[in-house]
Amino acid sequence: MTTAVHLDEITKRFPGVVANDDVDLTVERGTVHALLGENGAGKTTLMNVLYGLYRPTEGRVVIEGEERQFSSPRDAIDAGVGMIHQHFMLVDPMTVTENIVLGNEPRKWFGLAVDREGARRDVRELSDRYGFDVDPEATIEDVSVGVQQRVEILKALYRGADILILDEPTAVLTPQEVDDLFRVFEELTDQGKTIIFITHKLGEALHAADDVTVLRDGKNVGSVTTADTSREELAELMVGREVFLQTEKAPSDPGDVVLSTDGLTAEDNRGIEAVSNVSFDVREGEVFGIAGVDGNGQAELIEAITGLRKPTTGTVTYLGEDITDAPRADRIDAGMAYVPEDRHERGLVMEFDLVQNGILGSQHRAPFAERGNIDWNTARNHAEDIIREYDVRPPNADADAVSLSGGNQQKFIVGREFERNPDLVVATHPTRGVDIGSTEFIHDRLLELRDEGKAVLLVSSKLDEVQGLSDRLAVMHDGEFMDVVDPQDVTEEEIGLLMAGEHPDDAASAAEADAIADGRGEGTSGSRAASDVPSDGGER
Amino acid sequence: MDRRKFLKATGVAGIAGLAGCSGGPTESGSTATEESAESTSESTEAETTQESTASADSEVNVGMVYALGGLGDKSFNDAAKRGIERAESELNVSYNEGQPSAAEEFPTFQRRFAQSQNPDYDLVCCIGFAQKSALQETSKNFPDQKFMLVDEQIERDNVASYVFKEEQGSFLVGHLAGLLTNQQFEAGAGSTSGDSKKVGFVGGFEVPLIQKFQAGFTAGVEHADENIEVTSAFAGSFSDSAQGKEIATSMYEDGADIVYHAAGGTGLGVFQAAQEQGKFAIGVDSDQSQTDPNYADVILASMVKRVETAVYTSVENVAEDSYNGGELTTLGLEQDGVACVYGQELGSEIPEDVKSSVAESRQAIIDGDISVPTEPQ
Amino acid sequence: MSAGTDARRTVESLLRRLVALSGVERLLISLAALVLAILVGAGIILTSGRVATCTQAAAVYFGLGFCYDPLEVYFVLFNGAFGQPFNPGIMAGNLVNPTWSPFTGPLTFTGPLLTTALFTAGWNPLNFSVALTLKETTLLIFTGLSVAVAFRAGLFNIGTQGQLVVGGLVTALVVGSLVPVLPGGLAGALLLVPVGVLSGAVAGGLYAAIPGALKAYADANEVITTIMLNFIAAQLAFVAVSEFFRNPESQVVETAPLPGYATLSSVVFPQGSDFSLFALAFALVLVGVIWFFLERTSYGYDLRTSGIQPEAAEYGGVDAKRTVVTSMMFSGALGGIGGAVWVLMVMGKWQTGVPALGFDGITVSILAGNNPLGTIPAALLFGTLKSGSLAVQFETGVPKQLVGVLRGLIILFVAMPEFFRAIGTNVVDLDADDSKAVATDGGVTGGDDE
Amino acid sequence: MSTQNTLTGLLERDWSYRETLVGGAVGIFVTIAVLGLLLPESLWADLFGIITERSTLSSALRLSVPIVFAALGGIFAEKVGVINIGLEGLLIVSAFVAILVPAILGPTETTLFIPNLWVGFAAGILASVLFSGLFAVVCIRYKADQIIAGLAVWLIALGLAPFAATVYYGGVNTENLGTSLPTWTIPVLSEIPLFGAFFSATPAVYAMLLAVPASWFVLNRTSFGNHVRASGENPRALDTVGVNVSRVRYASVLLSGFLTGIGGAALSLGLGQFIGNNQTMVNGKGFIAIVAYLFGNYNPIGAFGASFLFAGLEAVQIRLQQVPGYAIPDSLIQTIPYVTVIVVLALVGRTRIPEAAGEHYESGDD
Repeated sequence: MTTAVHLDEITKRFPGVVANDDVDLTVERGTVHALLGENGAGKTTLMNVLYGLYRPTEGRVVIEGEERQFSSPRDAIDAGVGMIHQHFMLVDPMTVTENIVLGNEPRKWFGLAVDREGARRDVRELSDRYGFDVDPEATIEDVSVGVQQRVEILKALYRGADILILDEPTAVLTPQEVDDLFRVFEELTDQGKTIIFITHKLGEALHAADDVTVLRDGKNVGSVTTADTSREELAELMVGREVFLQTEKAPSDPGDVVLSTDGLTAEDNRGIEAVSNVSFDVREGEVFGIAGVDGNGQAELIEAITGLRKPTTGTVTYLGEDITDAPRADRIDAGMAYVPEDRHERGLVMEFDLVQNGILGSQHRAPFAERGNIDWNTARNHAEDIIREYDVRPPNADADAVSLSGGNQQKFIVGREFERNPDLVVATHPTRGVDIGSTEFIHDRLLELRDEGKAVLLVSSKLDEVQGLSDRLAVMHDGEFMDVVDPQDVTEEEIGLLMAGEHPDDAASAAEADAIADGRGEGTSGSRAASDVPSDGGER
Repeated sequence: MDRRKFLKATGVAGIAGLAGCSGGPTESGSTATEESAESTSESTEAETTQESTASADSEVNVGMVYALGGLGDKSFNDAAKRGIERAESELNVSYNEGQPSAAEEFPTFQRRFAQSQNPDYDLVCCIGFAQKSALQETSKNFPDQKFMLVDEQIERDNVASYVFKEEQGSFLVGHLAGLLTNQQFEAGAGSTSGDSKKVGFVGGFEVPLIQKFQAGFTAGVEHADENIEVTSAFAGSFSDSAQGKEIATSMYEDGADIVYHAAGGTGLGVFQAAQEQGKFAIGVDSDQSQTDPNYADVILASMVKRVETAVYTSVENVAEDSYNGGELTTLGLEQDGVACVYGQELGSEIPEDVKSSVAESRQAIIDGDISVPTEPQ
Repeated sequence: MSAGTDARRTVESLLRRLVALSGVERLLISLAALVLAILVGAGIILTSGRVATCTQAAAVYFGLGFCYDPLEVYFVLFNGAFGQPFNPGIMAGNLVNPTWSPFTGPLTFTGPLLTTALFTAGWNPLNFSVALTLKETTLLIFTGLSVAVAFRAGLFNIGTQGQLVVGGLVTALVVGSLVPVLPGGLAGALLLVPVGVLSGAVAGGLYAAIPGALKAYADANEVITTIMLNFIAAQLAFVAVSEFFRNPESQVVETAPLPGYATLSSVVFPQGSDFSLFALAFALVLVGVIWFFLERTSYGYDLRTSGIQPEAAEYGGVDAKRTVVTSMMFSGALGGIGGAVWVLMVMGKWQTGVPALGFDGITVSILAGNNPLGTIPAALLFGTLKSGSLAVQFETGVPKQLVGVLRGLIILFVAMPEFFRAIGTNVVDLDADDSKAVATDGGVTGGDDE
Repeated sequence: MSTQNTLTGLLERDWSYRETLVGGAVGIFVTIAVLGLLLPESLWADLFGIITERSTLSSALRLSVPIVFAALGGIFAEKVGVINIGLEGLLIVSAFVAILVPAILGPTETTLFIPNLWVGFAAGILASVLFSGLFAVVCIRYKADQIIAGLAVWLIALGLAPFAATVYYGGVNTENLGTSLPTWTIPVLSEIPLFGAFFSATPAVYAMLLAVPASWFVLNRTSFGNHVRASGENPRALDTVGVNVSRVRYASVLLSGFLTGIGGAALSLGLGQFIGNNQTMVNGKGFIAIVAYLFGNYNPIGAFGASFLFAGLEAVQIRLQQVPGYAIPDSLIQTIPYVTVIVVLALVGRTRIPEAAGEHYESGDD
């Protein structure tokens, strides 16, 4: 076995921040190597160095035994390194073929025109060779996320990549698509390609990789072979301490119905039905969770409930009143708090400081506004309270929202919404991008609200989060509730199947057979793709 | 108004060539007015060094405020400029000028001249009807300042008003056009087919003044032959020669042989269309075969409106202490304030019988035998 | 360490702190843009001064004669805009005594420095040129505010021009039709002028509601619709006046003149200067009101939020569509007031060929950073330029279109703050000890930490 | 029955943007034709006569030239991610320089055996390219707000051209060159009724008829075109495959200036004079061009169609004015193109603008 990639004492500094500190990484040819670490551990930075997007402050990059100086991705591509970014680098209105050949278009007519026929042929051949099922003529915006990912991989292969870097490749996939991806990994390594993938999901690393390198705070804290390690070892390497995330949770004591939907149907922005005939109740003193792979209608459902989207049919009843057509402002008035999915778009006005952001949604209400005039002193005190209680850093109410890190932005939003004294809290991905300590804190606050008798509607793609916090759990697939289950009585496999649109009872044998064949059956339960590391640690 | 004085004034058609690029100052120090653009030396240091040639040794200082079309229109404003240039060379007059670019700048320009002490302007010439309302105010505020106004009337002692009977001149060129379109005529770069019974009129804006041109022209054409069709269109601008060209082209392609314009700079496009189509055009305000010799081979005639005479005469009056403030001077065919002037190049080729018919109707108008309408029928 | 480096350091840290404040940075950038535009403008003046023909060089630089002297042009520009407060003689090379040197005596204004009086004797600030400058300033405050309000609401209202045309026309018609039925004199003025301004505001607002509604309910880009509506307003107003409301006495397409008492009259400034202190006062009050509205009221908050981030505004309970329409109407009403003031203060009637005050408003708003308070200095600057440009043309022969070029240059430079930041960082290393918090992954702040 | 089905089918169909436009235009034309043939003495008959007149067609082609070239320029700029609202300014600059240069060199003489008319044409284009280069640096290198920078380009040009004209000529309008773009007539083909107008036109019209398909080809069939589109949609995607985004953007914005420059030079040289009054002779054509390419959905052929439609309306308007008996004020007729724009925008709403248009892109770190 020869070494495909050797990163030698890489250090990368940004102004004020050391992203990578003296990191070594060795990857053998024809293997799958997982780069494991928490958010912000410096994984992506390191890979951007390898891909030539960043120049290392110190250290050497050695590819196939040869030291390389990459000044741009072009150099990395020439050296046979390809990278598939977390956010796909695809041009939506262009076709699969156009995307794959972009920048390396085959020419005809003395280089005047693109040889479209030749390009299509090349793409089809390449797709067939690795068993990808990709239509070269399809437009990117029309194909699924899984296919888009395969296009990205094809793009790298088309450029002759022998070393493929994938940044969090599973984040956007269904469990089934994840399995497909890992099969592709095998196919590729069989043909001599080398794969490095970034993940913060320990189960994935163990399952799909041959070797794992763990990064923490920009440092390499250990490289191990999956055969020789355990979940416990990896978890401790990653987190640096033992984590007990699982919150002690009293049994719920549900009261009156706060929110109920009846036959709710809604369309997405393209006018395609995204939510189909969804009916459910959320009661006082309970957490109602909705699990599902992103993009299965959760966003549209929540928007229809919170007043940001007009449902096509069905009703939304809140505190006994039909609010289906009520404007958003009325819902805020009626005590509906909402932690939105997208904090950059909705949750915060990025150019406003925190004082101004602190009253977003309350700008017409006492105590912040009186007869249309805003009392900025009260607003400032409010913002400072949130900053203090929710540990927003830096603790400066005059800072613009854009200058805060993602986690601190999220904490500020959560604080603002939770402090509204709401009857209903709608929380979508409340801990996305938030560090572990703050995640714990937010979870505690959610349960506190529940115990105070508030109704909580929780949406998260982190299975452990919804499963751990919910009293009742709905699983959403393709706009429908597959089932509403008791999260205590159900395994992650069962939820995973529901998320993939299969009822465990209906397709039990086939699905389970698959799962076992995939090696999912190995080890204990709770190591499913969608699960997150800290909880894994916590469950143990 | 002394008629002889006008005849004397109209006899001269001194056109100053506009500036060429000569690269920086000519250090000679000669009076450069003939050669230079107005934006140059004579005014360069007017206020700051108080030694401008414009004011120091001239008997009469004149301020010119032009109409909105701006200089270089080859008709109206340029005619006014010729008048003052002639006064400069003949009467020991010096002048300064302003080209407003919006109606609201009129009072500013008028006032600048009126209140200036250095030099103290003896007369401020306001060219164009659009200046009337501004001048009403200004002349009230500066009762001691002498003004002259072209194309409109203000009844105040310090304003001498000059208006023209454009319809009379337009009648003559209309008559000419009517006669020529009915016969086979070829001259210069143009020709008439003889069988078409169409002529065109292109106006700047559809306003009463321009409608006077239109009405006179139409009446003149009908005087020649009632069956000739006159198509009219307005460009909506006095400076859009591209539009003028499109309109005229459509008229020529539609069978018109001769197009008359009263559209300032827009009319240049009419000449160009005539040249491209091998047809004829009739100019306005100045003798345009002379001001724009490039098109002399298609300009049959021009309805000359002697703005330069009005300007020159008013300056002369001031210079000779016979300023006729408060008076309205109406200049028609009789006073030679308007005239049908044949083109430099084509004039000699126009058949004598046509010329004499036109001359007859001129006399008939002067005698009152023909009355020319001022509004389109 | 020498005192010099110490001082330099103090200055640097002061600068650094100043630049850290975004408002101050904006101001600095606006000033820098102004200075740079003046420098580039000087280059244009010199170049054209080589091309133009004249008998006597206005200036000699680098051994070459130029017809135009930029220093003189700028001096005349400023001096002319305010009716010659400074003695023109100081430009004739007399300002600084050539024999003076640092070694011959102290630098004083009474000493050897000046050989000519600095100020013009008998200069009266209430002169015609100042009135002209303030007239432009007043009108530009209205249109600048109009554009700024729309900008703050995230709307690019290029249609202030059209709203101004319509507003002005309606003002002229409403006041014109009320004149016969209402008493004259002061009582009439107290009634007619407010009614005129109000009707202009309403008309401008309603006209702006068209692009607003199209934007909100048909998703039609307001930049395009407002440009189109400008053309339409100009043409329709022309037709309306020439066909129906024409002053029969006049050759010009215009409405009948309003009686003097029904217009805003010059108060302390010379008669006929078309400037009224009342209008300026009204404009300044309006600036304050709008500043208060934007910064201190709930609806102002709604408007700003939907301007910066419409999704966040919707999330915060703002009816985005309605806000688009209302802010557009608000903006249009301000443009309409501009038209009303143009009619009541400047023209005394509506006349075709309405000056491009609406377009100038865009430049005012941009220079002001869309801040209502900023429109005052920005409008004053452009008012000065416009008024001074006439003096420049009269006194130096430099075409007044120069000011149009300067205006464009200022806007161009204001649009590129990065340019000045780059220069600023070279002069004063701003990032030297300013350790900004940068997320570890890719240095993108505010991104997901994942 | 089946007709009814077809009709209801047509009504119920979800009409796409392009179908709405093309269908609407064809529908209006057919309506005029039918009414015109049925009612021979009516306005419709006159309209139909005007529309089917050869001179209307050639007039529409001539009037299209500046709009089409500016629209093509706008497409290349916006597709690459730089919204160029300064097209109007580029037209002004190129129109002015195209007259100034031959005026200095001598309009009827030659320079290096090239007639100075064509030297002027090239100079006009060069001026536009230089201006767009300035615009590109400001937008790409210094990350200026594109709308504001474009506005600045317009304002500078709007001031500079009349300024220079006044310095050189003494007034805002230039002298007439005394010569203008010639008409090239192709024998035989130009004899075809109506469509012969395509074969007897100025070189600028021929250039336009070539530039439209060529632009389409460059945009959709060459790798440069691929890079342009990718840069406007997702510049990072282009960057990560190793194509220099800035370089593509500079190239495309300069191309935008080149195309617009042809339009401006053709505008003034078609007349032999530059008019600098008010909004200059360009008079909003740059803005109409923006509308045209938005209408055409960023497709050069669509943009040509839209420009041709506006120019055609203008040509019809000029002729309708001359038909006696219609007491419609011409100013009212002149609003037709603008009203059409608003009505169509209200009906079809916004077109899909390139994802990254208006955004700055910075590659990598440092």
